[in-house]
Parts: sequence; C-alpha cells; structure tokens
Amino acid sequence: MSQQKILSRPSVGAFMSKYGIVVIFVGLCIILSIMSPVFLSMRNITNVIRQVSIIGIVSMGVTFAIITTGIDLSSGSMIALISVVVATLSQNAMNPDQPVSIVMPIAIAVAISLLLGIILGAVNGTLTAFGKIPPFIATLGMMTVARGAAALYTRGRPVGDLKETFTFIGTGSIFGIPLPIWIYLAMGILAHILLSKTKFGRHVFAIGGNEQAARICGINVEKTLVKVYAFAGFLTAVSAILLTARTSAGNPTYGLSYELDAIASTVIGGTSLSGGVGSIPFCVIGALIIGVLNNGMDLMGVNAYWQQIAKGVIIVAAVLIDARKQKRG
Amino acid sequence: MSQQKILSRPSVGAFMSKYGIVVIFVGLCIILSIMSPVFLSMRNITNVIRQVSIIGIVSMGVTFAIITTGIDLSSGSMIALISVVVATLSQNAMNPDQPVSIVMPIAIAVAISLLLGIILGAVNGTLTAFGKIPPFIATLGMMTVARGAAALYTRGRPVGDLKETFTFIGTGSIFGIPLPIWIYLAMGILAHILLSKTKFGRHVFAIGGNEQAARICGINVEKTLVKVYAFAGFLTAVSAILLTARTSAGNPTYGLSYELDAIASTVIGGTSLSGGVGSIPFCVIGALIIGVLNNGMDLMGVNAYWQQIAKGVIIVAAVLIDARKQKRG
Amino acid sequence: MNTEYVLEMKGVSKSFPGVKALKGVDLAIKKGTVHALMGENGAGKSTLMKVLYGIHQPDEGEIIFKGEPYEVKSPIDALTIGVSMIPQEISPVPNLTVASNVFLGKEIISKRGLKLLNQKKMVIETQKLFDELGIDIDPSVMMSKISIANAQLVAIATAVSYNADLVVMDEPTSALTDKEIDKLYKIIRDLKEKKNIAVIYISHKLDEIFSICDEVSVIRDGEFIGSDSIENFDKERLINMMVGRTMDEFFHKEEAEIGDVVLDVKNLTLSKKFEDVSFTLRQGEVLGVAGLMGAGRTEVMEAIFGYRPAESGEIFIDGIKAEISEPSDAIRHGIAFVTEDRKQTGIFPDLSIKDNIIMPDIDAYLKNGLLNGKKIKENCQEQREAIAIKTPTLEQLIKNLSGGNQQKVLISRWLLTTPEVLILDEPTRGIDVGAKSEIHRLIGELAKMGKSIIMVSSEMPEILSMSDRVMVMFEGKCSGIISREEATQEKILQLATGEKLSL
Amino acid sequence: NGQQEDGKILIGAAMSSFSDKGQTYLQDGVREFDAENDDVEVLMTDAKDDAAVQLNQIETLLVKGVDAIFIVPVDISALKPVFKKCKEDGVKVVIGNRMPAEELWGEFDVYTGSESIQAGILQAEWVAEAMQPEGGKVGIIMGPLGHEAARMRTEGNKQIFAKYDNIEIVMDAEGKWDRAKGMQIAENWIQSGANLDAVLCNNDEMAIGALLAAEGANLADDAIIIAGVDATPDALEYLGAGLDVTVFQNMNAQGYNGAIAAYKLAKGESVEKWDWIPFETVTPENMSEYK
Ligand SMILES: Nc1ncnc2c1ncn2[C@@H]1O[C@H](COP(=O)(O)OP(=O)(O)OP(=O)(O)O)[C@@H](O)[C@H]1O
Ligand SMILES: Nc1ncnc2c1ncn2[C@@H]1O[C@H](COP(=O)(O)OP(=O)(O)OP(=O)(O)O)[C@@H](O)[C@H]1O
Ligand SMILES: [Mg+2]
Ligand SMILES: [Mg+2]
Repeated sequence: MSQQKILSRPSVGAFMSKYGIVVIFVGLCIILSIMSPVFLSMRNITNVIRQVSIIGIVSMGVTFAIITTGIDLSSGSMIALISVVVATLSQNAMNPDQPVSIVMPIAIAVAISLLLGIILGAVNGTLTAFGKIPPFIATLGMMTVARGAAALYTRGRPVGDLKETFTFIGTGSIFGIPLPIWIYLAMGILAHILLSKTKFGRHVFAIGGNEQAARICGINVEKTLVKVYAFAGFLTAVSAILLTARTSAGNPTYGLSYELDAIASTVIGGTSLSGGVGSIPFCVIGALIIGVLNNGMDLMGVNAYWQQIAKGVIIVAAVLIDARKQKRG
Repeated sequence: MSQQKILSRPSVGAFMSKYGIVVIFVGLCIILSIMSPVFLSMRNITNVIRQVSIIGIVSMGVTFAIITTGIDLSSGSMIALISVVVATLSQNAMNPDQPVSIVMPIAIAVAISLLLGIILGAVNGTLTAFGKIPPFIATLGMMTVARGAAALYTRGRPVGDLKETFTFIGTGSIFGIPLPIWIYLAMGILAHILLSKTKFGRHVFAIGGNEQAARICGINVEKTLVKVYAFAGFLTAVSAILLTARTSAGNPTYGLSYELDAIASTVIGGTSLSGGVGSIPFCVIGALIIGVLNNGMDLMGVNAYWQQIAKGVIIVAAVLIDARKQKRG
Repeated sequence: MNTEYVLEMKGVSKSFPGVKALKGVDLAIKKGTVHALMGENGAGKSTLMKVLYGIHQPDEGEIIFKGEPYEVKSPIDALTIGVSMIPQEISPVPNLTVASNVFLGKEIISKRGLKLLNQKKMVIETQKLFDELGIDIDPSVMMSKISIANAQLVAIATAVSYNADLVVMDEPTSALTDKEIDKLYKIIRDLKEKKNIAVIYISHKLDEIFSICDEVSVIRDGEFIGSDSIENFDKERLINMMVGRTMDEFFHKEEAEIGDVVLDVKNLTLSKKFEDVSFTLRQGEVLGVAGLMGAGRTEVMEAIFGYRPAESGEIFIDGIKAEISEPSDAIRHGIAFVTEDRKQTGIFPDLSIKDNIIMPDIDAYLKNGLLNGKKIKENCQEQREAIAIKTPTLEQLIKNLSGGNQQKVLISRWLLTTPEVLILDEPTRGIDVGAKSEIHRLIGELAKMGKSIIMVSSEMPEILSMSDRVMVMFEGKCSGIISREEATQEKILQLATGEKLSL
Repeated sequence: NGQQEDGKILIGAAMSSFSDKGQTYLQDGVREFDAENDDVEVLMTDAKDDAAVQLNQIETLLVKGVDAIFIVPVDISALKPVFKKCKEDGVKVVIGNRMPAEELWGEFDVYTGSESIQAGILQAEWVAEAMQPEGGKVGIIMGPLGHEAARMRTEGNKQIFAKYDNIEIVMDAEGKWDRAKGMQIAENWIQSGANLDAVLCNNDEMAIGALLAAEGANLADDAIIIAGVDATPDALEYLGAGLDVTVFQNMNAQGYNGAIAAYKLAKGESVEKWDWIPFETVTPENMSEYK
C-alpha cells in the first residue's frame, strides 16, 4: 500500500510482501504472451487497457468506499441509468418513439450525467452515513432502484443514434492513444492524489482504520462518507459515459454485475474489505489482472465454459499467492 | 437478536428495538392485504412461504457466514451446479444426448447432491480459513467456477424429464401443506438450534465477535469456519434440490443473483455485516419481507419497472426504520 | 462568573438503556491545576468525560467553560473550544503512521498549489513534539507496529499537541511502567506550570494521584461525593470516599502451603521475542513476573498457553512433557490465561456476560449436545456474587460494562474452567481499589486452595505484596528470580534494567 | 365461464423478461390488445429470466383468479409444474415465443410463435451461403450460457455449419446479450489473429458490438460477415453498414396473437392450436419491409 513505508533494508521478502500482486500480474502477462504471441503487441495492449478502463474507473471509487469499510453494489445499475440518460440527451435528433429525448450540446449532456452520478452517489452516502444503514443495503437498494429507473425511463429499450461528437469520447484517439485510456489515466491520477495526498484521503483511511478514533480526532465522519460515495458516483458516471460513447448506445441492461468485477479488482489490488487499507495504483493492477485474463482467454479461443472456470480459479489463486494477504473479513 | 434479552421491564421502546423488523413486516402485510384482498387467503400464504423457501433456506447458511464476519457469494451459482447434477441423476431414463446421465434411486441422487454442496462449501471455508483469503474473494471465485462448471456439465442445456418421485419433493404436500414449506421449517429449526443452542453456534458468534479472543478461548477458528461454509453449502444444496424438483428441471442458469437476495434477507433480519450478531428467526422474517413484497406487487399488477424501484426503496426503508439498526459496515 | 475556574459542570445527568450512569454530577476545575477524578469502576468517570468531550450528549445539566456556556455536539466542537482528551480505550488508526495519527483531523496542508498534505512537515513537527516531551518513537513508523505502551504515549502527545486549555486524561498510565510514568509527570508539570493548562486526571493508581494532582473529586455510582485539595487527603480517606468503607489498597497475601512443582518451563525461545526462558511454578505458589514494557513477558505467557507457540524449549506439567501447540491444548492441561488486552484478546463485545463466561469451557454446559441454560445461569450467578460483578443482569452485553467489571467477567471465565495453573497478565490494570483488593484476595484464596498462579504485573507494590517469588525479565531474557524475602523494589528495578544485582 | 366480478376477463401474461429488448416488443403487442379491448384486464409479470420466479408468478396469477394465461416460458424444460398448476385450476394456457418439447404438446391449448432454433438455422444458412465457395472460420458470440434462446440459436448455427466441410467454428464466447461484452470479445478475437471470416451473434446487440469492434480495428466491411438476430430498429440502421444479416421474428404479432388466443379461450371459444409466426431473414436487400 502507498501508506506503508518499507521498514529497514529492502529485502526480497519485503519487496514481495509489498509488490507480490505486481509480480503475479507480470507472471500472468508472461504466460499469456507465450501462449499467444499477439498478446504483447502494442495494439493488443491498448486494446486491453481500453477494455479495462470502464471497470477500472468504477473500481477506483469502490476502493474509496471499501477503505471506509463500506462497499458499493450500485455501480453496475448506476451505469445503466446514467447511460440511458446521457444517451437520450446526446441523440442526433429528437426521437418521438422514446419517452424522453432532448437535443442539447454534448458538454451539457455530459455535465448533467456527471451530476446525476454525484447525486446518486451522495444518496448512497447519506443513507449510510446519516441513515446509519449498512452500505451493503443502501447500495443494494440503489442497485435495484437505478436499474428499475433505467428501464422505466426508456421502457426497457436501448437508445441509439448518438451524435458523433459524443461517441468520439469512446472511440476517438489522441496521439494514437484511445481517449478512454487517457480518461482512465486522468481519473487514476485524480483518485490517487485524492486518496494519498489530501486531507480527505487521510480521513478516508482514518474512518476505515478506526471510526471512533476518527471521531475523537474531530473528523466529520458523516460528511466524509457522503463525499466518498459521491466521488464513487462521479467515477461511475464517467464510466457510464465512456461505455455509452464506446457502444454508441445507452441501454438499461448495461453494467450487469459490473459491481462484482469492480469489487474483485479492488480486493485483488489488496484493498482490505475490513477497511483502512488500499491504494489506487494497486487497484489498477487488480483491474488489469481481470482484463488481461478476459483478453488472454479470448485470444487463445478458450471455450466459454472453461473461461469462466479458469477466471474464478485464477482470481482466487492470485489472492492466495499474494503475500500481502489481508486478514479475512 | 436471540442473544439479547430485554433488560429490566419490557417497555415499548425495548420491544420496538428488539422486534422492530417484525412490526415492519406485520405492517407491510396489513397494507398489502388491504390493497389486495386475496393476499391473506390461505392459498396465497402457503404460496408465499413456498416461494420464499428457496432463498430462505440459503439465507440461513449465509447468516452463519456473515456472523463470522464472512459472506457467501457462491450460493446462486452453487444452486445452478447442484441443480443440474441432481437432475442428471434423477431422470426417468438415460438421455444419450446429454454428456452425463445416470439412472439411480432418488435417495442416492439426493445424498450425492447434498454431499456435493457440503464439499463445495467446505472448499469455500478452507480457502478462507486456511488460505487466509477474504471470503468475498473465495466465494466470488466459487461463484464463477460453479456456474462455469454447471454449463460445462450439461453443455449449457437444461436437464428435464425427471422422475415423479423426485419432483414430488418440490410439488407434493403433506397434511395439505407443501413439502417445501415443511423442509423450510425443518431447516429453520435445525439452523436455529445449531446457532443458538450448541457449542458450534457459540463458537460462530465468538469468532465473529472477536477472533483473537476466540483463539485464546481454545476455539479452533479454522475448523469452525470450514464447518460454517460446509453447512451453508449443505443448505444451498437443499435449496437446489427443492428448486429442481419444483421446476422439474435443472438448469445452469438457475440461481442467478440469489446470493444477493439471500444476503439482503439476512441483513434485513438484523445480522450485522461486521459480524458477531444475528439470528435465524429474524433471518426468516427478512426473507419473508422480500417474498411478501414480490408477491404483493405481482398480485396488485404493479408494473415490472416500478416493482424494482419500489422493492429497492422498501428494503432500504425497512432497514432504515428498524430500531435495531446495526452500525455501518 | 467565577474566573478562578476553567470548567464548571453542574448537575450533569446521563442515562443509558437500563443504567443511570450520571446523577446530577458537579465538577469544578481550577485553571492551571491537575484535578484527579476518582471513583470505582463504573462510577461514571469516563461517561462524565465523554459528555464533556461531546461524545455523549447530557440528559440534563449545565456546563460552563472559561466563563461561557459550553455546548458541544461532537469532539470537533470540544477541540475548537479548547478541550482535548486521551480516551480510556486508546484507539489509534492502525494503518496510518504515527505522525499521521498525531495530526489526524488537523493535517498540515502545503500553503501553495493544490492544498496537498505536507507529509514531511507533519513528520518533522511530530518529531519536534516528541523531542519536547522526551518520547522516543519514530514518527514515520506504522501505528500498528508499535507497542500498546508507545501507543499510549502517542495518544498523550496528541492530546497535548492541540494547545487546549483543558486536557482530559482517562487512565493514561494503564499500559505504562514507572519509567514512562515519570515522563508523563514531567509532561503534566510542564503543561501546568509553563502553559497554565488544566488537566483532569483519572487513574486507579493512588500513588499517582498523590504525586501529581492538586485537587481531587470523587464520584460514586454516578453521584458527586466531594471535592477537596490533595493536602486534605490521605489514602485511607480517599478510598473511604470512593468505596464508602475503609480498606487496604493492597491485600496482603497470606502464606499458602507450597507443594510440588506443577509447571516446569525449560529453555523456551521465540526468535526476536524471548530467549532461553526457564522457570518452575509450584503448587500453591504465586510467581510474580516483573519487567519493563516490552521485556517480553506477555509473549512468554502466550507461548506457554500455545497462542503463539515457542520455537524451541519444553514445558512439563506435573513432571510430564506437555505438547502445547494451541490454546485448547493448554486448557486441556489445566492452564488458564487472563490476557492483558481486554479489548483485543479478551471480551466478545456483542455477547452477553453469560456467553462471555462460558466460552472456553462450553463442553461443561452441554446436555444431550445442547447448551444447558439452567447450569449456565447457576454457575454464572455464583461467579457474579463471588467476585461482585456489577451489572443489572447476566444477559447484559459485556461491552456495556465498565472496564473493571469486564475484567472481573474475564477472571470468572477462567476460574470456571477449574484450572490448576492460572496465568494473569496485568490482572488489575484499570481496576479500582476495591476491585483490586478483591482480586488480590481472590489470588490469595486460589493459592490457598492449591492453585498455582503466574501474575505478570507492572505495578511494583502489587508484585511485592502478592508474590511468593518474583521472576524479572529484561529484553526477552529471564534476568533473575528472587524470593519474597529477598525482593525489594530496588533489586527488581536493577534486574529489570539489565544491571547485575548489587549485593 | 370464468368472468371477474366486474364483468371483465382477467388474463395473466407471464413474461420471461422485461429487460430483453425483443421481448419488450412482444409485451407491447399484449398491451395493445389490452388497450383495444375494454372487457379485458391483463396482469403482466416479469420473471427476470428466472424459471423459479416465473413459476412463483404463475402461482400468484392463479391465486388472483385469472381466466386464462399467456406464458412466454423462461425455460421450456421447466414447464411441467406450470401445466400441472394451471390444469388444477382449470385455466387455459397459451404459450408464446418458445416452443415446448413434443411430449408436452398435449398440455397447453395454443402455441403462438415459431421454433427458436429456426433463428439460428436461418442466420447460419445465409452466412454459410455467403461464405461459399472458399468457406472459412467462424466465431459465435452467445447469450448467457444455458439461456433458452441462446442455446437454441447456437444449436441452429451448429447444425447448419456441420453440413459444410469448408466452414469451421473456431471460437465461441459468452456475450450475455450485452453490446459492450460482444464488442470486447470481438476486439479480442480480431487481435488474436484468428482471421475470422464471420461472427454470428445470438442477438443484434452483440452483433452491433462486434461490428463496432470491426470498425474500431478498421476492418473493411466485406472482410468479415457479421450476423445478428432480432432485426431491432438499431440493427436495421447498421444493416448494410457493417452488419450483414439479421433474423426477424414478429414479436409484436406474437404478443398480440397470444393475448387474443387467451381472451378467446377464457370466453370459451375454440382457437386453432398452432399459430405459426415464422422467422424471416433480413438483409440489406429486403430491409425496407421491416423498418
Ligand atoms: N454505551 C453504554 N451503554 C450502556 N451503559 C453504559 C454505556 N457506557 C457506560 N455505561 C455504563 O455507565 C456506567 C458508568 O461507566 P463509565 O465507563 O463511565 O465508568 P468509569 O467510572 O469510567 O469506570 P472505569 O473505572 O471502569 O473506567 C457503568 O455502569 C457502565 O456500565
Ligand atoms: N517500540 C516497539 N516497536 C516494535 N515492537 C516493539 C516495541 N516495543 C515492544 N515491542 C515488541 O513487543 C514485545 C513485548 O511487548 P509487551 O509490551 O507485550 O511486553 P511485556 O513485557 O509483556 O510488557 P507489558 O506486559 O508490560 O506490556 C517486545 O519483545 C517487542 O518485540
Ligand atoms: Mg472509565
Ligand atoms: Mg505485556
């Protein structure tokens, strides 16, 4: 974790116990590149990172929530809701078949969607911080409500015909690198600085490490929690916009069980579900492990059934081998 | 919680703080019976309980896991795997189209399936207890693997044509009460006694309350955890058998996201995700709240999208109103 | 307004479900004085301080701070107005560095640019603070890596660093030994004399009260009993006010008949913790174990109990070699272990007193495989009466008991396993005089009954008055074993600091 | 014959999923019928693709006292208990969209729809012909493993390709009906250098994903054949512009006809047992008929 400094001389053991998951990741990449020569091609690498970006961005918000001993189950459904909202605001033309359809500049549509993400996240945060209900339940409720609302908003149908200026966010490139990768990078830097270099981040760790101590030190636990979930909502909205732009459509079925992949990325990245520990760079590694696995198995043409089995086994194995293993819970 | 007795004179406050969720449940039933007269018909009541039995039985195992500060995400997928296994062992005749198909007495098929559940659960338990990986990851891995295995086992096909003697488990009645209800009752009594009246149950609470203190008290934490997950696996297998018998088929798609409903039932029933607190009767109430909600809204013909939204809101509201609110986490 | 006082609390009441913790308590603290707040376990001292610090809201009562009405909704308010506190249960954030813990809630932020944390400056400032207070802890080390004693010093430093007008110290020395306590005295004197800061000092160690405090207030059962300057007190009067009767602070153990060797520990070693520890324990004997903080006493006891088994060495029980690789082995061999850290390794907070008591020995309460509620109730009730556990009912969750009563529950837990060897690690830490005296009497009685007792303690008078023999540890090694007759404070201190005994 | 107290006929419509786009058109058909007829009330339920939930909902509809029931089965192999329950209550049953196995044909009153496998067959037949004479390699992006429509469509694909010696199925993966997932799989396949000649998708959403992937990789339109199923409005937009073929099934008619059949049965009228609404292959040539 970024929070931990290596004590005494750096030994192999200390290195492994700090960077074990990175070693596992590198090992996985080596194995995959042997089994599929194209794996390490520049094109495939951008490919993987672009694919990872959606879950990767969500998982950074989840990391914040989990560090406070929380969780966010609503991200997948929030992606669905925000994707249909941003899609109905970014269509080339009004669509009379659709319950909602408004034509407006892309910048405004994006701003509205980000705001929606922040608001939904803040609702999660308020329920858990002020309503004192477990974040599991608060975000489970949001998960159900957001998906229902998404379906209701479009009567269960996808929303296509989006402006080129909008889809460019998901399909365009700058300096030959796809925009989603740039955005992933930017969000990563933002989240990393927030978590490790600001007062807010410090308070996040304090709440997760020992909520009572945090209170006694005068930290406003409730406000901080609301901010945490609002930030997670913001990142979810960014993801939703990317996904919508990338697929040229919004759909109330989007994001199904993304929350589990996001949580898995976070935990593989060493964030402890019992709170107080975690970091963004490792969360990125966690997301990359899952992304590389999916990509590698598709590249090798592994049978769909075996893919699932292999994925489960490898995720467990990675955490099992990881020397930084968190305690249970 | 069964662990708490009312202190001093029973006051309204104390009653509410202990039985708040029961009051909420009764209130919900009253509202539904006003809105839909058939709601309280004998037939509908057996109907609801039978419907609840499947998730209800799973959620009791989940309660054990959560009390130890664990979780079980694998129950839905394990239901899928066990359902196809028990189905291929309970067909009327060998089916040459199917990869696996064996004709054997029902008792043996059921026994094998229960054993499979116990083994899969024990694998979860071993990974988390001895492998020291978070139960979230261990059971997430199992979730992925079990579903993949279920699909692989039947090449993605459902398995029908089951013996009447087998489907009787899910469709038959004794004294006019459907068998699934009897089985739910039996499992409930078993789980309740195990949790509140045995050494094993006390150890479960001890591990969840303070693992280190549990070790000092000579409790074998690892063995107890393996037993907890094995028991959860057993209950999952019971559920899978009921589901298969009830629908006359096994299917690798069964049980999708049942784990979330099971966890929600448990938490609505007041089991704290931070461990150490929980009880079976309240877990039953939690499952009934979800079951009654689904049933009531179908009876009223509430639009499916609105149903989702209402369900999310009501679950959150129930936990919000519940005076026994657990602390966050 | 009387400007002589920094704080006046008038008629403060506070109830919890089933307990009236404070019943109209008055407390007045003069500026620049050290004020002892005394009372038995569960008297309401911590509750009163939590009300002051904004953790609890009072049901009724009035608080005046520096002549102004004082209303706090949370610790933030208290800190802003000028009250800081070292809580009784020191609770750092384990995965942050020491410096981050000290600056928690008041982080230093770089002036320029993005308002990011100035990590370096916080470390430097912490180092400065520690130097000033004479504390030797590396500010950039993880909090989880330092000992409880050091954590307590960090908590003291943190509370002092707020520049408050009033610092509350709720049992600040419970994990400290004499050496660190002297440091604390110096810190308190500096606060008082150089900065004119008032201190509310809560402790169960009477010597401390007489060495450092200027005034004393006593509360009993949530009621204010009285307040006076320290000169007007002696130990007897103080105890009398707290307990409502006269008694000795230390019970003087009667001679018990000492029998055969029951426990024989040979060459126990665990790398980096302790080395080559050997000693014997006879039937009916109380073996005191003394040493400075971090001497490794706790680790040796944990090893004997199988909680953290030693790498090498042998343990013989009644002359037979015992293989102890986990606590259940030790329990089977008739060993019991009351640990030093109630919260970490002792209580099950969300379980009832009864469940807490029966946990190590559930087999004894089974009837046809199920728990026998009647027997549980009888045995627990017996214990409750025997060692006076103060609680409305045995169903009460243990987390709602005061610290001292929790400790009594834990001792009951192990007495009911009918052990032959009892290991008590700091058995009277945080326990009031009354209860302490009861626990000492209990130790004496158990010895008389033929039980063998190892008592690890950092309180010299306790060691001297209770032990038949004293083992002293220094840096993980046994530096000497002396008999009751030979034992003096000086000798023990010499051994504990690694000096040779001067004859 | 069973009429409600208010004189209305109560029809239960146990739908498989409200979040499957194709199904929403079928549901619209049911709603249309409901809106057109004042003497009918339709109670619609969403099984969320869960056979057990559907069984629960059918039980609930029976408790509610429906006069006839229109079912789009989640799982055709789990229909036995449904038929048993309906028979016990003497409620007539219309099955829509997914055809039950032959041994159950005696158990229901009307079937409206076609055979799921037909979609896969039509899709693969068109693709196989287009691939001649060279033949080549194909990949199949499937719906959720074990899902009825996913299974039958894939099955249909395989039946056809088995007849061609020069066509080989080299890849398959689970796209879960999801456009993003389909896109991801197709991207990875394109990267893998497998040089697929055709990608068949179990539905249009995944097919659109695949064609977006091909676009993203700058593959020429004729370098790869992409096939979907459903002929959704979105898909028709892409037909000829990356998407080569899709298969239409008149979902709206299935819903509407199913509701009529249930209504008539409830009133005691006799209805033709088989109401075939076949699949149709849609290509850029004939797409104007489907817009
Ligand atoms: N949160 C709570 N809920 C219920 N009862 C409580 C709570 N906190 C304290 N009490 C009760 O209030 C009384 C006073 O407790 P308090 O902790 O103030 O005692 P104390 O004087 O600090 O004792 P000690 O010397 O053991 O620390 C006790 O009877 C205790 O059981
Ligand atoms: N500042 C420190 N940093 C790291 N480890 C420490 C530090 N202080 C002590 N320890 C470790 O803790 C061990 C023993 O500490 P502990 O306080 O439990 O000893 P003890 O003799 O039982 O003292 P006491 O029971 O009075 O607390 C030491 O052997 C040492 O390894
Ligand atoms: Mg106290
Ligand atoms: Mg110690």
